[in-house]
Amino acid sequence: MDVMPKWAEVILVPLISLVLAAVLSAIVILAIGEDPVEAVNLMVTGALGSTYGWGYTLYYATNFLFTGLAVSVAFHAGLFNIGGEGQAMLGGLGVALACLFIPWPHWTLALLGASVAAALFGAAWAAIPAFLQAKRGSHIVITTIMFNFIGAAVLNYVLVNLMRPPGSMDPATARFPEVTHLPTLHDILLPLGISFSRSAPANVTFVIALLACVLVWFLLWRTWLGYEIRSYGKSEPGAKYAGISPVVITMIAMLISGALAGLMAINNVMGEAERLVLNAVEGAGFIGIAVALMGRSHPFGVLLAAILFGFLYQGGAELALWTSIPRELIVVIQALVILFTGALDNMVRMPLERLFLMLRRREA
Amino acid sequence: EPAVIFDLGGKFDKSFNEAAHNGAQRWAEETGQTYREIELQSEAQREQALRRFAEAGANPIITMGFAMADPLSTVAPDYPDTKFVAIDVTWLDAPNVRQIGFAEHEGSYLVGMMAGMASESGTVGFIGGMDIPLIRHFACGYAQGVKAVDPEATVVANMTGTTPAAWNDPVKGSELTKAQISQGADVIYAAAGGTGVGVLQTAADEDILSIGVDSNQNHLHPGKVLTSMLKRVDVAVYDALKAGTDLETGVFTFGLAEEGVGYALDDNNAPLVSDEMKAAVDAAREKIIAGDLEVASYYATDSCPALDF
Amino acid sequence: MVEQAPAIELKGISKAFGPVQANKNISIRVMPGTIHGIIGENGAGKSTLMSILYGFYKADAGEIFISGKKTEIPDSQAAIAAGIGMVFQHFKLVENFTVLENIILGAEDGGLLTPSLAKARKTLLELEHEYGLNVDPDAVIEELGVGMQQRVEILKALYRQADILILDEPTGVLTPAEADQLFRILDRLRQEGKTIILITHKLREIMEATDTVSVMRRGEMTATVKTSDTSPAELAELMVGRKVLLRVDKTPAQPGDVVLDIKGLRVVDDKGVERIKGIDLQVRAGEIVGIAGVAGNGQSELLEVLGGYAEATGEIRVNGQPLDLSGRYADGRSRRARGIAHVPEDRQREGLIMDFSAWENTAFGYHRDPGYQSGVLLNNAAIRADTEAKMGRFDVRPPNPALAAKNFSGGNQQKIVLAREIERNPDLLLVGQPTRGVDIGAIEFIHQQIVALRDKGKAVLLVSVELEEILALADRVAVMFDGHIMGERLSAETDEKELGLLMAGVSA
Amino acid sequence: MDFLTFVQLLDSTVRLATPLLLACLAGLFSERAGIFDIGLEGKMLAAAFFSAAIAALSGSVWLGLLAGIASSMVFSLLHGVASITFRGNQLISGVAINFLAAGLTVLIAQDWFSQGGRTPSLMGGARFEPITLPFAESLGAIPIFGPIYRELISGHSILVYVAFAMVPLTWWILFRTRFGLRLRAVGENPAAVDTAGVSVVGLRYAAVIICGVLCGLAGAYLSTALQAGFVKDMSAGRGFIALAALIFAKWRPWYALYATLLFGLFGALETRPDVIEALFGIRVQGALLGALPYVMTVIILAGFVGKAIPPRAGGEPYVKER
Ligand SMILES: Nc1ncnc2c1ncn2[C@@H]1O[C@H](COP(=O)(O)OP(=O)(O)OP(=O)(O)O)[C@@H](O)[C@H]1O
Ligand SMILES: Nc1ncnc2c1ncn2[C@@H]1O[C@H](COP(=O)(O)OP(=O)(O)OP(=O)(O)O)[C@@H](O)[C@H]1O
Ligand SMILES: [Mg+2]
Ligand SMILES: [Mg+2]
Repeated sequence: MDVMPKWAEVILVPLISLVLAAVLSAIVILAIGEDPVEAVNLMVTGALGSTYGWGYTLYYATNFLFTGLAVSVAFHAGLFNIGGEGQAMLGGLGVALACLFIPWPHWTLALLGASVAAALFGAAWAAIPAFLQAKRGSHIVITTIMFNFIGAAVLNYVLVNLMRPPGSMDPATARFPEVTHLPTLHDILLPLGISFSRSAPANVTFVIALLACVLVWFLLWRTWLGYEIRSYGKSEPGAKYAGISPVVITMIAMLISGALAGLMAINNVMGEAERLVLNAVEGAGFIGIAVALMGRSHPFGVLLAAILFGFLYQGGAELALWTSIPRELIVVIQALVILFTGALDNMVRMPLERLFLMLRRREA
Repeated sequence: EPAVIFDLGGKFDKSFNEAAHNGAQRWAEETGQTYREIELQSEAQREQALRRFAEAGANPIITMGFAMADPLSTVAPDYPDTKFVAIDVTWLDAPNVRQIGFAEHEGSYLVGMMAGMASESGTVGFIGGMDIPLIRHFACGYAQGVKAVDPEATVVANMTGTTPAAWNDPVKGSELTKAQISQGADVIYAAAGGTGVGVLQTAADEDILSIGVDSNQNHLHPGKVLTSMLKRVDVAVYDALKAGTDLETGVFTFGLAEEGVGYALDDNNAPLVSDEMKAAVDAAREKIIAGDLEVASYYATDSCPALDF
Repeated sequence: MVEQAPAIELKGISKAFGPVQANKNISIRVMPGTIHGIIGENGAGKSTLMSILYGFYKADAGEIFISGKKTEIPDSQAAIAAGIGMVFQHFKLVENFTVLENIILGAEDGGLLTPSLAKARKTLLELEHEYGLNVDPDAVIEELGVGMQQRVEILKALYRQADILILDEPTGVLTPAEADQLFRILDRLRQEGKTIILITHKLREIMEATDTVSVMRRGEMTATVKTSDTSPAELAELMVGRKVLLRVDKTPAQPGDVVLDIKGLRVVDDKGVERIKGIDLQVRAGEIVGIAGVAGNGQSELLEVLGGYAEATGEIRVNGQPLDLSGRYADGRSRRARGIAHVPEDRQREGLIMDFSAWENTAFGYHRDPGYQSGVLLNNAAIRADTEAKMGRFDVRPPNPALAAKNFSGGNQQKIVLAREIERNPDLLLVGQPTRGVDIGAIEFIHQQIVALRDKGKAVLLVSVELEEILALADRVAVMFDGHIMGERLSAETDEKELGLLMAGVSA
Repeated sequence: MDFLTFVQLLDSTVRLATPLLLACLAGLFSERAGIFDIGLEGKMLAAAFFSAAIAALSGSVWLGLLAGIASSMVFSLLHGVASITFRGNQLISGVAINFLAAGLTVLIAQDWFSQGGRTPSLMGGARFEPITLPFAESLGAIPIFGPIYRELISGHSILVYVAFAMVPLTWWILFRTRFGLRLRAVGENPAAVDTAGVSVVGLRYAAVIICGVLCGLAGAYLSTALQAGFVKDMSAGRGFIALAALIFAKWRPWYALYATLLFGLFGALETRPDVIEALFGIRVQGALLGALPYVMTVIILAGFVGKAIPPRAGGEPYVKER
């Protein structure tokens, strides 16, 4: 029997970890001479108090959903993909190429085409580390880290030397044509009689991200491929016994993972910036790790965690807007959330397990 | 209440954003008024900050850096009654935006001349931060200035890197400085953000001359910094704040004529700048202002007549 | 005569691993200069108890007395100081260190290695000489065979001047000859006054080597008796708590056509070592062929090749058709399609995904069969229904398809695997260690199922390290040693002694 | 390329390799004991900040060094608590530490100095000065050896010599002392160490602490020897390069020296595109050169240049009771 009931494992542990991270964050805020209560207040109203705040929270959440799902799928195959950053970067390149060089007749088709391009580029950037892991046993954690750096160099080269419009100062591509612009949540919800902030960047990609959540869930728990991925992740000898090819599953899982990370680009590159800038990913690949961890690699958990981190990002932005708290505070809070929900979760789990064991003994 | 939006480097970047910060501070101290500010931390925040400030009634809203052009082009039309100031942007079609560009190549040209004259070896250096067109623009003006006083001179130009880390790698800055020294450079111009700190430090340690950028950095190593290429963002910001809602919109390019760019001369570097040097530079300045001399811009052709990238 | 203080006395030891109570209030006394046996089924708690004595685990309750003195043993350091040495069931050696380095690890003299190593080399030579435990001090562990590795473990304990030596299932990996040698050494040690605790499953060893014996069942100590006062049958009964049948009921085999035909099979592992060095073997319909041998002589590799997850050269035909040995179709799925079912040696590592539910495990390996899959989807409902039926037929308890595999006991886990494989009605069933870690009641059931499959005219290839099991179940026995088949015997016409010689590489 | 340029290139190599070497050896101790550490970057950054900050405040670089080492050790211990005591995921702990250091250094710097996440510039006794070895000038005239001695061997800060001395010392500790034997054993098979009566937890904490000390030296070198002060994010990915070098070095001290020197050389060459042009006759893009260590690491990992086998128990928490 498992020591803890499932709800405790899935809800209680992350929740307590979060509270711990929040307490420590509050101490940090106090230490730099600011008021934590005021800060929380600002963050909550700023991120959740208006459709405008939600629009940003969901925009960021969409990014994290994709990278979180990417990390999760790899996790289920027992692979730790730290390369979401690089894969999303390359996904952006895919989106830019698709939007700039193909004359799309309508945004829906553009979205489709750009998604395919983003997924392909992201997957391609994951393919080499995957291949090296599958065929040569190179540690995927290290190779994906390396590919993040290599990706940054490639992107810089491409943007500065190849794709920058002549005479432009910005190391960025030209703006994508009007037809490729994606409808925002405002545009989508208006026909339904819901008035959503016109200026927030959350767009139709959020819906796609939700769809991706469902698809990933479906893939993992309803298809034989997902079954094979999960089997391989739990036990490589078992997978071999069952006739599941480690090489094939490693490749497929990483390609799906890379494609998901790459898909993030339709949100930030196509949906928000409408052009490709140099640092478009901004650490979302790394946040994806935390999101996957907190969400226990389950698409639904990932959704909740992504929204939490979206809230942190947007709330943090509001903090920076209305107070003199340095923006690095948000980095610290993120770090604490990752630390407590990811690395130190046993600190919470161990005493809880003991508690449940005691309760159970008493019952018995 | 006006507002200032600092770019990703943050308001204490010792150069571009810090100049704006200084201008705004000066205004606040002189008038006793306050302003709102934000240091951006992500790309998506650009538009967000603009809208938030505009909606909160901030006027004027001052933005820093060319990367704000794109969000401004979509936000400004939504708030026709708000005035915006866009530093380093000159190409928007928006009636309520005051667009201010600086002729960095002209300022760089002047300090390039000074470098060329101060150099004894005939080799001078340029160290840029991240390899982006803006920095090449600086380098290009500089190289032209050097060649103007010494056509035989060699300009060694290096970029620190290709990721944003290139703005914050003083160690690499130092190493580049030493490398350029070993190639004979005895005056080095740094346009590299935090990396430049390492350049100026090492130049001082190795007893050669350096040239600062954006703000006046002469004081960092008195007697070791030949001059600084000033980009008077502080003045632009100060003027904008002072004008308040009466701000005049349109496109303005601040070159030498408008004293938007220039070179720094103060007690710290006075002994280094000979009268002859000063005379030559000032003469060139007059010529440029008068239109008799044109400094080629990297942007015009994406290439530089005096330097290969 | 004054009664001598026991060398070891444990009082009221209890230990729980989370919800599993591995030891319940155990007390035991071991007199100095004796060999004390401990038997019990897998999971009875033997290793746990000894690990507590050795300070590896901490007891939840209870006291330890060494030579009459109450001793706290919070860690292995304390145990070593109290003169206790232990050879674990799974060796605790650093694989890429040399023998000498492993021996001095934790028992170095001073902070520098060179003098420690020099001194250890000398002492080691003396010890080797004294007990006939020859090993090359400079050999790297991973290059030694298991028998040698065990010697290193024993030398490690002796080097620390242990007076009390605990051996946890030491003969599981040894040939009968190596085991005999081990027992001679243990006897020497006993004569020198050392106290030895010997854990084993083999009643024969208990009867031959020990002075007293304790029996454990489900975490409890059920009895301690003088060996001379008991019998194997009584011990077996004490172990399981009821009378047991030590033989399998079966009719003579009716071998038919050749189902499995192996010719010149060679297997090289990924380190480049040849594990199977050209073997020929046939299994006919309606017969059980047993492969006997000490673990690590190529049996596992044989099963892996047949199961489709190790590459090989040579030729294997099933029902006359060749199997793909290294190409595109050398995988488990293709093998299953050819009517080969496989009960792997290690059910927890290979046969099951421990975190998956019983129903997910029932599809394991067959998840892309038409019955379980449609298009890209798994047909979960069908699998669940099928699982429920199988659990009923194989008496899996609790019969709950949603329960995770790890939450079933070992015997029931094995039944889940067997149900999955046997109910496919394969032409050829591969079975590895079918009853390892399974209680005697379940053993009977499992043996019956295997025999029943044979009686339906199917071929069965059985690999087991338990000679008794092979002799009881197989119709024909092939003995593997060092990648070769040393000989084949009809089980009715051979005995443990003859097979033991073959297992040691002595051809008749 | 003339000889002096060559020597200068090597000189630059040495300077650039030093922080990599220290961090690489730090990682070596940790990973040899079975604790993977992708938080080298963060620890180096924290140490860079605290050493510069305390040096700036106290005027003493030695106090700064101590503070840097102490801060790096605090992060190390955090990693230890997460991965040893609470058996957390070592990679995630490392990721968290990198974020934490990146945020905290700037936050604290801003709070203390209000200079936008920088420390004030260090002067005089607040920074490590290059040491001129005896006779550097007089021997400099001797051909070949002279310039090598004067330019390459002499004239570095004390920490450079410490770093290079750490290589044989590390080798000696690992392969010639009891502590080293146990440390290596605990990274290969902690159960063997445990049953031999040695504390696994103790050894691993010791390793993690040594890792902290060495990362502390690396960070202090960045901000108080190579530079005269801290600027945000000044470690600039060096922790990751050190990690790459560690794999390249197959977790061995002497190889670590060669690997970091090689990566240092790449860095030095990056500052001298003219040399590359002279040597190979082609202009190599700076961007591509900068990515070279990463590409090299991938190639190594791919096993084309010998296989790197990490310590067997690496990355796995030691769990006795499931
Ligand atoms: N480290 C552990 N963590 C959790 N449970 C354990 C651990 N070790 C043993 N157990 C459980 O404790 C019980 C007793 O195990 P133990 O290893 O002592 O049995 P054993 O009698 O030695 O069996 P075997 O004959 O298989 O060696 C089993 O149910 C086992 O699953
Ligand atoms: N690691 C474990 N985690 C959770 N529960 C366990 C674990 N090991 C055993 N159990 C539970 O403890 C019970 C006893 O397990 P154990 O393996 O000791 O059974 P057993 O008496 O050996 O039975 P069998 O002969 O069928 O193997 C099982 O029913 C199982 O539910
Ligand atoms: Mg046992
Ligand atoms: Mg059992």
